[in-house]
Amino acid sequence: MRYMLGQIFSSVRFRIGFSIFAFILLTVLIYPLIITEPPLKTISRGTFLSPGIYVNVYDSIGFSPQYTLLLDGAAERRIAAKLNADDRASMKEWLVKAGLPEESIDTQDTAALLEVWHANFDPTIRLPGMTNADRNYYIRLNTALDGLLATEGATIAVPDATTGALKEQAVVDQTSYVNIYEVPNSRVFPLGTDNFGRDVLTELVAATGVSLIIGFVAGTVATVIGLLLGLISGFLGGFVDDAIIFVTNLFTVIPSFIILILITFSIGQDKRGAITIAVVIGLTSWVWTTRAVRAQVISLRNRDHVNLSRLSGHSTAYILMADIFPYIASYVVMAFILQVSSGILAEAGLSILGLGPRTTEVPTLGLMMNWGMIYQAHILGKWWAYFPVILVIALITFSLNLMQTGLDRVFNPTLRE
Amino acid sequence: MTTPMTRAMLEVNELTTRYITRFRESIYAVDHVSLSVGDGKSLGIAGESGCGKSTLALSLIGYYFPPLHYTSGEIIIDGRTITGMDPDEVRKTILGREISYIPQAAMNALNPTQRIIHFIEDVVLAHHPGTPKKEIYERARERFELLGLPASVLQKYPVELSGGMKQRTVIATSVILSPKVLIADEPSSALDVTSQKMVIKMILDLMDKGIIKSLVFITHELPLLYNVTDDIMVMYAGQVVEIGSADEIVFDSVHPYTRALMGSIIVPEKGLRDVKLTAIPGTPPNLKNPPSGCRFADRCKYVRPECRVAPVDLHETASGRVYRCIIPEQELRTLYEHEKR
Amino acid sequence: MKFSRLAVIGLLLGLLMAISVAPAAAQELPRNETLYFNGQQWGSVVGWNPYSSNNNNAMAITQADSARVIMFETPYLYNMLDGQVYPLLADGPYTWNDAHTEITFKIKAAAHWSDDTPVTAHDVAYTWATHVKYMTPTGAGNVDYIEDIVAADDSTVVIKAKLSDDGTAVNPLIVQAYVSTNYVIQKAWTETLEARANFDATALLADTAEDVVYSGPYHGYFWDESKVIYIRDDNYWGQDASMWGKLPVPKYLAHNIFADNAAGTTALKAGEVDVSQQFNSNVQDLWLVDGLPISTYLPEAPYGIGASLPTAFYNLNSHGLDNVAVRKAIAIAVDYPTIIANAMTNQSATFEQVPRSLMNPTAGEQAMYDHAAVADLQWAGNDIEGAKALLDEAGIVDTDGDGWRELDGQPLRYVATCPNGWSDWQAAIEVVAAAGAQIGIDITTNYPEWSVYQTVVTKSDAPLPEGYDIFMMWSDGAGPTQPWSRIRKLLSSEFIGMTSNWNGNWGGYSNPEADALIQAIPTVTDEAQLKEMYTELVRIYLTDVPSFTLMYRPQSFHTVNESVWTNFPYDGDGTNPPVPPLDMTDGWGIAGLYNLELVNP
Amino acid sequence: MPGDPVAAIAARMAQGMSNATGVQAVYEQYTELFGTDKPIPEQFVIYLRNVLRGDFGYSISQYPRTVGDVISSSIGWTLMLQLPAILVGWILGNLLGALAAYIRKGFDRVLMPASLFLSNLPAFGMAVILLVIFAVNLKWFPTSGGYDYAMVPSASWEFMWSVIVHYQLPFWSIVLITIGGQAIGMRSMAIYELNADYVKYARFLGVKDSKIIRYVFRNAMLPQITGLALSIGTMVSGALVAEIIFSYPGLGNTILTAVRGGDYPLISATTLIITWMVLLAFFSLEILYGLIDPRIKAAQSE
Amino acid sequence: MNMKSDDIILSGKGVTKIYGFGPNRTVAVDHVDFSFKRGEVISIVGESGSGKTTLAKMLLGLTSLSDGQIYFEGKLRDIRTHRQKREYWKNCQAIFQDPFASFNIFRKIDAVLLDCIRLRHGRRLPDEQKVEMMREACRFVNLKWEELTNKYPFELSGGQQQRLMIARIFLLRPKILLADEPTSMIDACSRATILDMLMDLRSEIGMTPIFITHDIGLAYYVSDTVYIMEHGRFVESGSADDVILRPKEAYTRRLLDDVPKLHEEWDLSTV
Repeated sequence: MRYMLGQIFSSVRFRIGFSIFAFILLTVLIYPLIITEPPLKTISRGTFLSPGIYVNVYDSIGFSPQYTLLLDGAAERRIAAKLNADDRASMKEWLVKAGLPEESIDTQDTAALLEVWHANFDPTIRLPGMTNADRNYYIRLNTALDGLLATEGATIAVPDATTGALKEQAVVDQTSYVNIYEVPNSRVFPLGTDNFGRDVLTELVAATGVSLIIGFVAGTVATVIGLLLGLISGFLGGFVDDAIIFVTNLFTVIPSFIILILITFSIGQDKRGAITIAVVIGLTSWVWTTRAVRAQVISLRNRDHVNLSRLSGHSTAYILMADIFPYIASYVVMAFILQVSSGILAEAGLSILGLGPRTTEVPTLGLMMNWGMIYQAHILGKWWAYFPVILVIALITFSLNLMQTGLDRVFNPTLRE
Repeated sequence: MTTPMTRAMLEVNELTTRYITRFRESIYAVDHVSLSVGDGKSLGIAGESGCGKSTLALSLIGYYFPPLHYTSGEIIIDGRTITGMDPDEVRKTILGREISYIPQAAMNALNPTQRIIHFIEDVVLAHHPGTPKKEIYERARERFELLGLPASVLQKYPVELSGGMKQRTVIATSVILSPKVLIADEPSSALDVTSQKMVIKMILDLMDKGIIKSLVFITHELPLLYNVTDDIMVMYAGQVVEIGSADEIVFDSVHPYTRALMGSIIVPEKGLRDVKLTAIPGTPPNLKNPPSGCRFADRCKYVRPECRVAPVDLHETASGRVYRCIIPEQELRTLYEHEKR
Repeated sequence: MKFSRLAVIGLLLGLLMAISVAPAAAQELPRNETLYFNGQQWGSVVGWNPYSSNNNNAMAITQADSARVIMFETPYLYNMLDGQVYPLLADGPYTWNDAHTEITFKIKAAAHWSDDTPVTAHDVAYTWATHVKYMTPTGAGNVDYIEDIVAADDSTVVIKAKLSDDGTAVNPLIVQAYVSTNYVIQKAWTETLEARANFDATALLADTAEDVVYSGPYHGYFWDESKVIYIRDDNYWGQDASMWGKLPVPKYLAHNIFADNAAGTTALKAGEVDVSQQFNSNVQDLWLVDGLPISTYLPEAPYGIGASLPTAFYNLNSHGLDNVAVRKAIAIAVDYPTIIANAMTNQSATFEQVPRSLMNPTAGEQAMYDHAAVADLQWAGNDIEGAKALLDEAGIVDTDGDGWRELDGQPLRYVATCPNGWSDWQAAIEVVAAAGAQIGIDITTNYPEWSVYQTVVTKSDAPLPEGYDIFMMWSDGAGPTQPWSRIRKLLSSEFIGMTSNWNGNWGGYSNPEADALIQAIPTVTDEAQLKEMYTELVRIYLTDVPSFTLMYRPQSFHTVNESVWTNFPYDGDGTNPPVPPLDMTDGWGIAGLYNLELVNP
Repeated sequence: MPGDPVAAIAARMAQGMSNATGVQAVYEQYTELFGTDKPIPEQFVIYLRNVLRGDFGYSISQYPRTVGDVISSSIGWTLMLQLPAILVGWILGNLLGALAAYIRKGFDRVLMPASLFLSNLPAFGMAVILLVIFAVNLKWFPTSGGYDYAMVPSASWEFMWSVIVHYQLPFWSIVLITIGGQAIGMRSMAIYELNADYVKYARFLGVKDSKIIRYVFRNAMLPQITGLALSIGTMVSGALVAEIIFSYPGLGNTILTAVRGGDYPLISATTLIITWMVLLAFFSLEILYGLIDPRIKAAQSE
Repeated sequence: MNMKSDDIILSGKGVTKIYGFGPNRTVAVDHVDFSFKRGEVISIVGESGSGKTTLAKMLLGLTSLSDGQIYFEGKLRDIRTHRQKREYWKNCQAIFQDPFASFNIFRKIDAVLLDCIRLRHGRRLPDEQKVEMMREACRFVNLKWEELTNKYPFELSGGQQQRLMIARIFLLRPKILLADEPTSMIDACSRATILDMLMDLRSEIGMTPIFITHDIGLAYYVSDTVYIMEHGRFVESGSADDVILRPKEAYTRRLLDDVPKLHEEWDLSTV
């Protein structure tokens, strides 16, 4: 056993695959211990918040220690952010169209520009060639210009409980800074939030776990069925073999994904639990295992060691378990690994079609992908809502396949260099 | 050497080659082997499985690819040293033209999806680029018919041929360029006795008809070797243990190992049932880590403490016998006599 | 290699096949003469039969609430913004007789069919007769309220209301809505169709009717799996001075068929779509982030005019949901701002902006009830403490300590559901379920396929099965019978036990007081009395909570890309009457087509 | 089976009706038309009989279109997309696999993990990544559809070009996921063949490496044909997903619409057609294999 | 080799094996008759494809007969049930050609030997007795049980494995031993050891060995009676000396001619 493991781990492929898989598995196990929040909790009002650190504004104004930093150009940076070169050019364009002489407008002199702008801009004027989108843009720009050049601080006021009159509470200077680590309320979203306003990373970890379980269950079902049918078919031969081979051929020719679609659809979304889906995937994907096992068993069944075992008076069941199974165990393990990865892929594929599991308690990778796409994350550039999902799926199946090829090289010496 | 000193077609001096395993271990399967085959002569190489005889066959060709690696020594074919030559040069000018090879497993030696003639074309064109196909075909047909094979074989796929036929096709293909030296590695071991006989006859025909000049024949079947080659060389654990004429080796061997080997021959002849077969206990040494003294010491009946001390050289006695043992020839013969009684 | 040769042959074969599949027709549509849409047509066009509901031909045939489509025309056009109707085929306003039992209007002299024959009163009458004869949805839906439609002469149409025992019209509201919600089909063509179908209803409705005669400005030009194109009829009667006086601007209206919203949004971003009727999530990103020349009817959230009220219904037969405290507790605990922010990506007014009632957020409907009278009943959600107090007060508490409340010893355990793949509804339902968890009511979610869902919900002659405790359905949008019709469908007990109930009140709510008010309103003409009655209905609705609205949803989403066309309708565009954001193919929205201008003429 | 298919049509017809008898009448009309009033086994027999006659009946979601009509308008696109894509993916994959087996060293070390990774990307993942990179961001290719949004199909060169441009992304997304798996299989087969006796023998007779590689490639490729035949079913499913992501007007989208619309006649017919296509591909490949591989020929003539 | 008697231990009438049907039908063994005498050493000689291995499998009861009957100790052999088979296998055992393939590589040597004890003596023996039996068997084949216990068969050399096979037979003490090419896969030098052990075993437990081989020399060396098999039929049989030294049938003669010899000229012209 130790020798065997040594052999297996001597394969670089297996080691890499195993490391990736172990990392994913450990993350799935450990992450929930650190972030205990339920993965499906809606955490943001507003969707697709981009990855970053979110600091509570209220707390950062009122209660944190505030520092005065005498930084040069802080105001310039703020102005540049709120009024960039494009905006200035657009302002000039509007003013020129409104009839002002072009040379009278200096887009570099912010104060002068603003002055001319405030004096002339009227949102109700429709200039020739200006679309409604342009009009909206100028209105938004005009609003953003409010208080742009102000040098005094912002006043925080609280309404009086009885009169409703505003009472000054504090003034936030333009030179006030807070250290975000000192702000008591902050939250990190390494992967932002999704269309439901859920924390993508937390959801992703939970989904990975569920998808792994789906893959594992599907793989187990497929492998058990495939193994049993393959053993029976290969060892017994005759009519049983013919019957099993017929069914196997049937399932080979009919694309299993199509069968999967039909079955999952027939079950109905309301009855599709994650495990149900996994079992259905398993039920439709045993064909390859059956084929492989059967071929192996046929080549084994007339081997001398099997004959010797018979001559020693062992029963068929015993021979299957003791003399055939150990020889194909490595193939079965490899087939199982492949089944797990194809199970995960199948779930994801089904979910993309909207035939995924009904997981309102837990997400799956496929469902996350499906929702991301329904809310057009990929079109709107919200990469964090779909790309990590694809990556995780690819990494899981990649690591499993690496392990499988690693095993293959150990068990199939002809593939060695 | 016991053979009359004709011109040596193949001469090998102290050739050493090794396998490098995927665990980066070296196995010296051919360890300082020297031999010489004269013009018109044949040499048989005998030994148990794993003794290095097949590796020697591969090593003699002078074209190495992993996992087999050339280490030292030289191979001279008709006066031309091929060791140290550029491999591509060897491929173009030596392989198939100077020295050719018949593989052990003829069953799989031909590309299953290629007609025989196309393979012959590839072989000929590799050495004589630009030869018209027609000419190649004519030459192949001629050669095949000369060797008693129907020309129709040329148009067939390997699967369409029986085992014996396949092996004979391989032989005819191997000698299509009339090489000087032919190395045959167990060419008949997978065949029935009848096919075996046809194959052997064909190989001997090659010599008789002057298609090849010298033959190195490798097999573990001693009666066969005795009937085919002039001389026999016995190998044990990567080394030569004894060389001599076929008669000497079979009926009058000196080395204890050769002796034992010859004592285990079974042929359906009168008197066989009265013979007691000899047995050698134990197994050959591991070549990854061979013993420092005589490699046969552990299994030898006549082993002495000094056997294990230092490597034993192959040496020629006054009577012209060549073997690898520290016990003098005469002493061994006495021991054998004693044994018989 | 032989195999690559094979591949090349395969490819060529494939291309050849494509050529043979593709019918030889015209070239590329001129961009400057074509207005592209998305979000209306899903799947390919099936047919052009104005009597059938199975044409899957949203722009040209299928009647929405505001009726008029680009191929067929109603006598009057309804404008959801001002609630008025404007004559189209009709000449001048219609008139009620004094007894309020008959409507009379005239047909414009200029109106003619695409085969140049005039539109007559006989066409109107025969359209109705055919609807009734073959029991089309239109026929079946109105036959209880309209006695007959007759042509007094070639140009005069008289619609006779069905009368109740006391001699008054059963429902004048529906009768009067008919003129703006049902388009006119040519009598001559109808007769051809009937002959072709051998007067068999099924065959008549299954006819694809590509030869149909129409009166509208556009008709089918090309359609396949990937698109449908309509071309302007330059002989359109509407260019007569008695109507618009000119033709609509785009020569072609084209609708590419997208697999989903994502594909549609991509095309919109690329400028391949001018008018988008689909839900584009986070629509503001299109201009704020991507800087595209895209805008909506309103420049800021909610970006459009809400006109329908997607609503969660309670199944009143489920354990505990017959208890008003439970219903109200769930309804007030729901986090509506999150629904609006996440499910609708802020494309809905909040319940602070437009307090909940039975009315949609248009000014016309909002004016129809007394806001102050029901102010203390309205809730804006997120009232967890209030909900808990309500339940505690009703004695619905957690007796066995498992964290969930029980009523009569049985735990309150519900399944909230909506169709699978209806993304915004699903997101909303998730928020509803989350509210349950906070107040100790166990709500799980479940999304059956639409085919299952609609079968279960609409076949309500049997009680709703398990799993449909809280379920989402729509309610009526804007229209000439609103808000009465919407209220009827939310509250009227007349729909309980129908074989196939496509109307409303699926939860089985029954309140004689509400029924009486609903019954009475259509015949009431006094504004003040109406307002009082509507206010009373709102009070009942907010008190009994048989269902609760989750968000406001526009009748049509209306997002436009101004890279080719401009002067689309927007709030405050100065049009009079105002052009509603109804994607310019329905109702008064079609007026927008006449105002379009090219950005780069 | 969930949902009453006829109810869907009836419901569409009945939308807005408020009198029960009218709805009931409509419902019964369609029940009769679709034969759903008969017992299930009888329905099945009738269906089978009709299918054998090539009549798949009416589509429910697109009534009154027939299933045959719906499928025939999309099957051409699917054939045109998938057949070449799978073949090209197969050929490229085999070439790369053979190269990896022969060159080994650096090439192999980079190419193998890369192919493995590629082949492990889910089909939709590959499609989405290509879509985002090449269509949404770089705008080199259109995002959806089978031809230009502004075009009307015609036998013109512009139209053909538009079809080809729209073809690229779905095509390559199928090709790329096919390549990986094929390359891995080919590499193992080629290594196996490279160790075969005939390679050694040919080398010893001085045959050039380039020739030997040709032997190996050919011999390793033959089993790959069977592999292609066996896995074509799997590939088709990936290809269907690619069609859906790119809104390609093929069978993938037909299935999706059918599933969403609960359209049983359409679902079963599409399944049947795809199975039939896979079967056809399967048998043509088997026959092709028998023709190309002399070993099979010999075995058959025995 | 003087244990001959006229007591027939195993005989067959019209024994036939047909594989496949239709165009794939092959007759592997074609109505052969035989009667093996108790205590004699019997060889069945044939080239590959002659049907000798199929016949061996039928004799062993590993393959069913398509036609004909096999009689064991004068009675019709009946091995339809597993119990009957076990009973038969107590009396009829085998040694296979390839020692490396004959053992389950996942089972330890002890298990292999214990199987034999169980088959012979049932399960009730005390452990010490079992160990003693294994020890004895190993001693017989010149192996040390202490060195074998807890080892796997594949850790032994080919010759040792074949000896282990013989130890198995020693424990089982069958009446018939089918040796299917027992020495063809091992080196010439170990061949004698194996053959000697088999002969010792024969005298020790009084069994009837049946050699199945392609090597006519080996057949001559070990056996009393030789059967020559060609295309599923016996073409010649008789005492070893008669068949080998004075062959009657042309096939036998050809077979003998084709074998290279040491003391006779090998006539290559006959090809």
